[in-house]
Amino acid sequence: MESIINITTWIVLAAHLLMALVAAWRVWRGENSIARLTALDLASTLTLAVLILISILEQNSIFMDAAIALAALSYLSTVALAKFISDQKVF
Amino acid sequence: MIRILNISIPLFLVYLALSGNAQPSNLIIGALISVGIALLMPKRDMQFVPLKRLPQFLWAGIRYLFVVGWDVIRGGISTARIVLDPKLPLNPGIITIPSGSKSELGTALSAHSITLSPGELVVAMDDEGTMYTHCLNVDESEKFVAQAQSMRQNLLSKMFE
Amino acid sequence: MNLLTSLAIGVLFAAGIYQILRRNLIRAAIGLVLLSNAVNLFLFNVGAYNGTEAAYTTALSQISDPLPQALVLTAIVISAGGFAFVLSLLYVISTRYKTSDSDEVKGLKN
Amino acid sequence: MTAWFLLLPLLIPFGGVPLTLALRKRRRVQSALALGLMLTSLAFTIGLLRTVLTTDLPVTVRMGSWLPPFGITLTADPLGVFMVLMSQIVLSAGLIYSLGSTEKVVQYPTFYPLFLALATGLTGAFLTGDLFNLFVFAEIIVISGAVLTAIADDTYGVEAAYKYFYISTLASVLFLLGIGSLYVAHGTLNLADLADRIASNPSAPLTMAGMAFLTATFLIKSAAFPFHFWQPDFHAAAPTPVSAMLSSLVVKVGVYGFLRMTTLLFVEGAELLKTLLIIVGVAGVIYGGFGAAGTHNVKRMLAYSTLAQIGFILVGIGWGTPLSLAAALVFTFNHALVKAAMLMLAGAMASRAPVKSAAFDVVVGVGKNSPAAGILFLLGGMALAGIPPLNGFISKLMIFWSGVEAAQYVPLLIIGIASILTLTYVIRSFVKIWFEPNPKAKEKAGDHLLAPALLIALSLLIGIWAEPLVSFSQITAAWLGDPAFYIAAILR
Amino acid sequence: MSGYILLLPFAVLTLGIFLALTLPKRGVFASMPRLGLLLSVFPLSFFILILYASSTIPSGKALTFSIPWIPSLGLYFSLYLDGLSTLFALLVTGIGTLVTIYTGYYFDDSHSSEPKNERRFFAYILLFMTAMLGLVLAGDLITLFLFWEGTSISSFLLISYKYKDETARKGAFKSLFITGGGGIALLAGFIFLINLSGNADFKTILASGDILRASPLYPVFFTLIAFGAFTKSAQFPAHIWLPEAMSAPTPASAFLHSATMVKAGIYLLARLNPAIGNTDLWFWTLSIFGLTTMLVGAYLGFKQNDLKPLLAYSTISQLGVLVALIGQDTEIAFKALVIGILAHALYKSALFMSAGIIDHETGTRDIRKLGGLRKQMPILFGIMGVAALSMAGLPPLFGFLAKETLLASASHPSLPPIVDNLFPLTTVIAGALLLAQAGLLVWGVFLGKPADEKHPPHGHDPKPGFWIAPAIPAVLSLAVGLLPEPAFLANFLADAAKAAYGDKVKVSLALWTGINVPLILSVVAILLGSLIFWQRERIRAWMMNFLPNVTANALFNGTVSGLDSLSRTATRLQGGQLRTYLRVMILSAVALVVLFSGLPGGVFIQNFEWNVEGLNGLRLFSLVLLTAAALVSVIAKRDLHAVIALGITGLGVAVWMALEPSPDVALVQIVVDILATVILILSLSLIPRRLRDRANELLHSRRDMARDAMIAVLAGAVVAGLTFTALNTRPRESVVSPFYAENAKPLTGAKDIVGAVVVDFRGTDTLIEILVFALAGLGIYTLLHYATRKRGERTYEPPDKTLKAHTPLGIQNLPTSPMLHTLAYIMLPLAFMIGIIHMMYGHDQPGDGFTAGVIISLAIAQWYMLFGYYETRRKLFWLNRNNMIVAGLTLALLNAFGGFVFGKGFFAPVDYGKMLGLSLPTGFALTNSFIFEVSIALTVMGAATLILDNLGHPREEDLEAEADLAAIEEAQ
Amino acid sequence: MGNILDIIAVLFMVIGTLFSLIGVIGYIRMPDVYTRLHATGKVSVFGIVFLLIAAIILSPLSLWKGLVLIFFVLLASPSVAHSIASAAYRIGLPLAHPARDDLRGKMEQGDGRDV
Ligand code: NA
Ligand code: NA
Repeated sequence: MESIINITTWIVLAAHLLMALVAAWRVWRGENSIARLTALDLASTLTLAVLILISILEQNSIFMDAAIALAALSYLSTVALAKFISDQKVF
Repeated sequence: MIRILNISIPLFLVYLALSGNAQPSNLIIGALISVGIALLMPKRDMQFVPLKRLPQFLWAGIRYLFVVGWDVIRGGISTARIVLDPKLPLNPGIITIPSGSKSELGTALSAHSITLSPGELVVAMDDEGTMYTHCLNVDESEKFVAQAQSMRQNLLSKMFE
Repeated sequence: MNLLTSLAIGVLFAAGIYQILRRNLIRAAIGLVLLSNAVNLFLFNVGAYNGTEAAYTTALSQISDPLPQALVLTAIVISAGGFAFVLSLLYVISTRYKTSDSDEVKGLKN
Repeated sequence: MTAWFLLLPLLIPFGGVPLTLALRKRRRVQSALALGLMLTSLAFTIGLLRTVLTTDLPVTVRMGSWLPPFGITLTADPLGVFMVLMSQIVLSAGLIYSLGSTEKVVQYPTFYPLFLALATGLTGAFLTGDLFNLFVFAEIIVISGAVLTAIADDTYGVEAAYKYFYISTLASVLFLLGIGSLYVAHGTLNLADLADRIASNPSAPLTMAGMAFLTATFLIKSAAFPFHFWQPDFHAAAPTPVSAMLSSLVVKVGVYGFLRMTTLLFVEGAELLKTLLIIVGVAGVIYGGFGAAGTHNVKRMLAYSTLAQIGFILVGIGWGTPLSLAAALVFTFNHALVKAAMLMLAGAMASRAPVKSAAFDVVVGVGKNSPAAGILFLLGGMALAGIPPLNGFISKLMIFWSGVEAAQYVPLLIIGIASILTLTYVIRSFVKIWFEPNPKAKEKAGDHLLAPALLIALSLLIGIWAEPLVSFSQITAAWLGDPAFYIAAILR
Repeated sequence: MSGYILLLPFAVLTLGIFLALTLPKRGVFASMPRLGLLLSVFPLSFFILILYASSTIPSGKALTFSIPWIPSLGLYFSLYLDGLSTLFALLVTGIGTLVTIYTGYYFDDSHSSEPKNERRFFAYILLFMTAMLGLVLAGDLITLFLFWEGTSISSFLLISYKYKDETARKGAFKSLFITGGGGIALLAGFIFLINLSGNADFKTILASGDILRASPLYPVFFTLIAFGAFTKSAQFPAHIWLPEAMSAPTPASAFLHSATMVKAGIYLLARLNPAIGNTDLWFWTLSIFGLTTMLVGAYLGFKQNDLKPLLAYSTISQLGVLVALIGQDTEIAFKALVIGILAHALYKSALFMSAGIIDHETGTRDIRKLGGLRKQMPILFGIMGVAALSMAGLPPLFGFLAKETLLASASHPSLPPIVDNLFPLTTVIAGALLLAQAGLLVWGVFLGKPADEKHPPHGHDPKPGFWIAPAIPAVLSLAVGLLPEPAFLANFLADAAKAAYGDKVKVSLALWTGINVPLILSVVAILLGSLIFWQRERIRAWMMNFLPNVTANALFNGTVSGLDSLSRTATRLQGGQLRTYLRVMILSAVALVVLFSGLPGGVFIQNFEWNVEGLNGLRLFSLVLLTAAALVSVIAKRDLHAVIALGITGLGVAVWMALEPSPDVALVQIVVDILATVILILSLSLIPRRLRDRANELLHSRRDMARDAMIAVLAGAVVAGLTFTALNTRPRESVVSPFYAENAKPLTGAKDIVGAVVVDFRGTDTLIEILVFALAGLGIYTLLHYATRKRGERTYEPPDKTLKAHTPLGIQNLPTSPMLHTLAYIMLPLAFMIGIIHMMYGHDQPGDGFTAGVIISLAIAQWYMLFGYYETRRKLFWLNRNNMIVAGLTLALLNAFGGFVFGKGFFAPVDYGKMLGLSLPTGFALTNSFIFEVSIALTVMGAATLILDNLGHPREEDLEAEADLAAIEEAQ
Repeated sequence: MGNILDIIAVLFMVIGTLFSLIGVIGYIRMPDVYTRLHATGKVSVFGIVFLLIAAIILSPLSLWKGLVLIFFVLLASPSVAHSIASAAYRIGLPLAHPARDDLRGKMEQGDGRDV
């Protein structure tokens, strides 16, 4: 069972990283700023997933702390970017 | 007082969750911290739930969670079907959904749950609580949201009014 | 893998160098971030040994070398402060020199 | 108790940062406090000097009581004390100048905190016994220097700070690459420990790479040719009290680095480095001399002159004999005093000019109404050019002497010829400011001359009574000659 | 006799300088002549003192004085009085006395309507006198050099005295450039001497002649010393500074540039002759330069119309003679030397001072305008006549004697071939020219007619005090010749000559020594000179028109302008473009690394392996992710897209770090990446798009980009190689890390080793690091809210405090979407809570005060975004950023002191919780590490908020800045 | 019991990943910004939440942190989608083949030009 969990986690992790790669690719090849911004959001969500998966692999909740910080903050840069795109001003 | 309790009690729970420890000393420290943070929040501008309505708020809140949960699952499956369909059967558009709540908090919560459930996405709101919602399938959403929204409205009014 | 790690850090560093040589001040600022990322990763990877577990006293196997991590932490903070300061300089330059082109910022010469 | 002599010169300016920031609304109190703190700190530095000289041992403080090489040690060996004493004297003068300055920048509530931060950085960089800690202190210097320059009254301050910051970032990157290389090669960051380990395993991979990166770093820090580009801009555009510190002290961090590299870290393999220092130094002497003679602004002139003078110092380090090291140290010390004073005088003249600028076109004839400044400038110029009885003569004498002794005739010849340039530009600028007529020059209240007067008086005093400085520098050079003592004093 | 007496002159001359500058300008010493008389007491008393002191020294011995100066270098301040120094010292003080008196009258302003203040001049003259006296009394090379430079400087001051005159400024610069250059050479030469002989003092040096002459370095130091002496003594071609030095007021010219300073080089060569003389190099160099100078000076002097340059060139000529004499190795040469020195000093000072009087009285020094003054100025005619005759070398004057001995030396049988003919020949020619010049002087001023007869010069003899000064040396010139063999003088000169020659020299002062070769040559010279004087008009006209001017000045100007153009080239490298600087530096750094360590990563090929498994495989993904994102940020056309890509790069780095595995660093990386993204977006909104686009890639030429790409690849290759080497050679064990791993828990109570390193083992780093971060915040604040205040850069926008947010993200009249509003309200307390958890449990889990501070600041930034700046400031009443920094830094320091008070030492760990017996939850300890985390968080919060506030609102007024300024203004 | 929980955890991981995959595929396939936001919303709401539940099951120590994280994700993700959509509409990005658009004319709109 251990190994099944392990293997699954590895595969899932690799899949998430691959998806993150796709997101990075879409940042490059997005048709407009909003699309690229969406890709950024996607990428940071996938990063969150990666951190969670590492925490599973390492059997250590410490990676969750990094994940919490990311979750609590990543939306901030997205909102700031969205605001910048729509208003050319942030604050 | 309402302000401090409203803010510090959820915060206290978060503290306990994050510190993962129920020793008495930790409870005291957590309480102190929660109250401290609550004191830093602005006195006005925020909307709070009066104490005497708390039981009603909690009951309605739990029911609300189930409603939203169902919405999320329903929307998730239907969106997955759309995405995986080779023909990509979209019928998108922006429809108007009234939040039915007069409070800002109520409107926000309403918009949040709609957006949370896949298939609908609130693009904008006006000060009367109207939510302009983008849907993947206008017809389905309109039909479905009409009934869901009335249930939500009902619960929201129980929570915040 | 060592080769690929080195290449990745090299690429990151090269990207940073290339960016700080751009005429657009913002791009040059982005270069600073890339450079500091590259250097932090370098420091990170030259830990005296290769660890398999996070550096906690509860660890059961070989921990990752904690010292470079601590150094990287400090380096990150310092470069973040500096980066913010550079951005404020960019703003003043753009208002004083009416440009965002590094090559036009040459009031001081000879 | 001796520990406090080491800690306080560092902690007092550090503590001064929040303290003066807290007093930002009461400018008079704030400025007086800043000066008071700096002078107190200087007093402790003198106590530190006494301690080191009387006990003949470095003072070492283990921060947090952690044993080296695990924790960070602060070490006041003769070299460290030498550099700190120099810094704190000049920094005190800088604060005195600030008190009497007419520049707007000294009115800003954050000026004194930033200045004290600079003092902290300088003091710490010379006292730390840890390579990475040195990096961190150097970063304080970078950021406080850059900020103080960016906020200058001079419109170009921002540009100067911008360029400086980029180039310094490059230096920081190189520094970190060097630190990483040495750590991976030897597994430690404590200078003494590192020196010990490098000596016992000099061929460990990446040792030479580490040396190369550190060399490049310190070449940038000391603004040696061809890593000097930031320096003339930066030193010319900064507010006067600050530029006086930058050109006299900040570049000395690089000098200090090279002293540590050649005499402690890489004693065995330093031949290549020393040769490089001689070449770079000679190039700097020539280029700096020509630059100073060819530029259009007094402050810039003095900045280029620093480039040349650092060249002399690097050559002295490159020769590496006890006498040449002592010469380099004496040169370092004297240059700090004189260059600070000269920049202050240039700034004081600029403050009296119709437009606040140190450009020659502007300051022509401005000195007419301040003959005292003229005398000070002439004395300072003589010191720069190495004319007795000013302290600069002692520097030049010792450098030449050590060159003759080391039989390094070719570099000696070149720097000898190039040093004529010093006389040229100093005299020309003096003649321009004090002798050339300028109908437009109006009398205008300017910066107070007390600080440069004190520095020049000290230069004169050192020129006449040179023994203390020279013997101290010889003690230091002798100390540097035996790294085993340093290593033993720190590690055991 | 104690050597201390030699110190007396310096002390008292200093007093003189002091008096000159400070005596009241009213009352007794208001008149310059009276001041001059008073001040002349100082040199006069030393004239007498030295005369007395020298009389007490037995012949061939020296009176010495020495105190340690820099003992650690073996250097002393020492003085030395022997025959040679006595001769020069007497000249300095004797003529000095006369010049001081003369100066008073020269600057007499009793007739002038506006009072002048020429006291500075007295000070300079006395300063020079001190220096010159020191030079000739110096007992070692370094002391001599000190004073040598002193004479250069005081000479500079005197030449530039009339600084409003451009020629004075140029002349002063030229003299200092040349003599200063000579000084550097001299110093180097001296150091060689000291190094070879082991000591600087003359006793040792003079005794080490054999070692010195035998040294292979002899040509080097000889050249250096000769160069120094020649520049000072105006030897061809360095003579060019002397005529231009005539811009100095006449008293200075008389004193420095004829009688004393120019003889410093002569003194030096004479002094060192026993030690380094008597070699072929010495002989040839001194002879060639001396004789050339003699001819050139005499020749050029004859061309002059202005009295002072004419006298200056004759001085040059005479100096050439003296140099040539020192080159000889004969007794008679040194006899000629001492007599020549004295004779020249006497007549030349008399002539100069007289010329000054003529200038003073008639207003011109041009011999074409002068003429026929013998009746108006009979006394001066007498003085100048006698002095000119002495210069012409006519009997019975002292000058005749000097020329006789010179000719005797020139025709000495021991001279080698060529020189034995050349020396007498040049001496005769130069003598003839000098005679003609003397004639020119006397004739031109007193006897002949002015060129413009309608405007004859007016003048009359001045007050006695004025003419007495030139009269004394003139009379002496006559007296020495006429008096029968003054024995004391002869002995005195013999002592001087002996010191220079190194052996006994017999000096007789008899005018008539019978008919011999010198006498015949002398007659030839007189005849030739008379002939030249008779044909003077024709010859001078011919010289002016046909013979080219000697081009030493062109050489000097060429040198100076060459230096200037090199200087301009040098500064042109500093072109102002940062990118160029960076390119040069990056390439230099790369070159350095390659030079020092070879190409890093030479082990590339043999260690080539695809060890892609386990965590490594994931790292592969993450590194592909981050390199891809980094490349996207490079090639993206829009800044915004580059910023987005940069954000992903940062996340990629965080993932890599998490995989390492090091959650602590990953966490900070995430936090900082987001902070960086946010502030980058703020900057994007600050810098107009128009400007950014203009500067963007479109402006780069392909070549530019290719070049930069190459530099980047090069630098990247070095770093890649470095990393590769590091990874393949790392030792697999660390010196320090095991200690941290073992002791983190027992000694600091931390489970998180990295955290323990950061706040405990290497807490000092962190303490400094937060200062850096605070400085960044303060810097931005100061820059944007003070430094840019009054330049119109801040288009001041009065705050509209009713508006909830400046830029809405809502619709219609809703400022912000209620959904985001609510989110902000929820997130801020949560951010606080997360931050506090990081501080409290940072020792056991990732997170520390820094992340806490940044997280809270970012949550505040969200409020700015969604509620607007002023609204947020109103809501968050406690948000005083500067005070947070103050509190944070102060707390950090106090906390470090706590380690000293309660723990094992400064910054040492203390567990306050345990001390107080508190029972705290597991995982949390009330230690000084915790307090440190709190202080870090406070500082970082303050700084990060400053950064965000100011980058977000550079144009609007800042509430704190306004309050601070108001308080300051109120206080003033 | 442990085994059943483990199986559930593995299942959740796989399901979560599949949902994420659907989200990414959707992101690529969808025609405009608004519809894409629906797709990416899946990754956070399903992908992350399922993974977190798996994590909680597999390492019980992370229970509370996992819950906090779920709370955060569910709180933030709709807000992000909302703000992106709002921004897109504000700059005037068009809807692809809209059946209707009730918001047209209600909001100050840009010309759809990208920044
Ligand atoms: Na939704
Ligand atoms: Na931690």
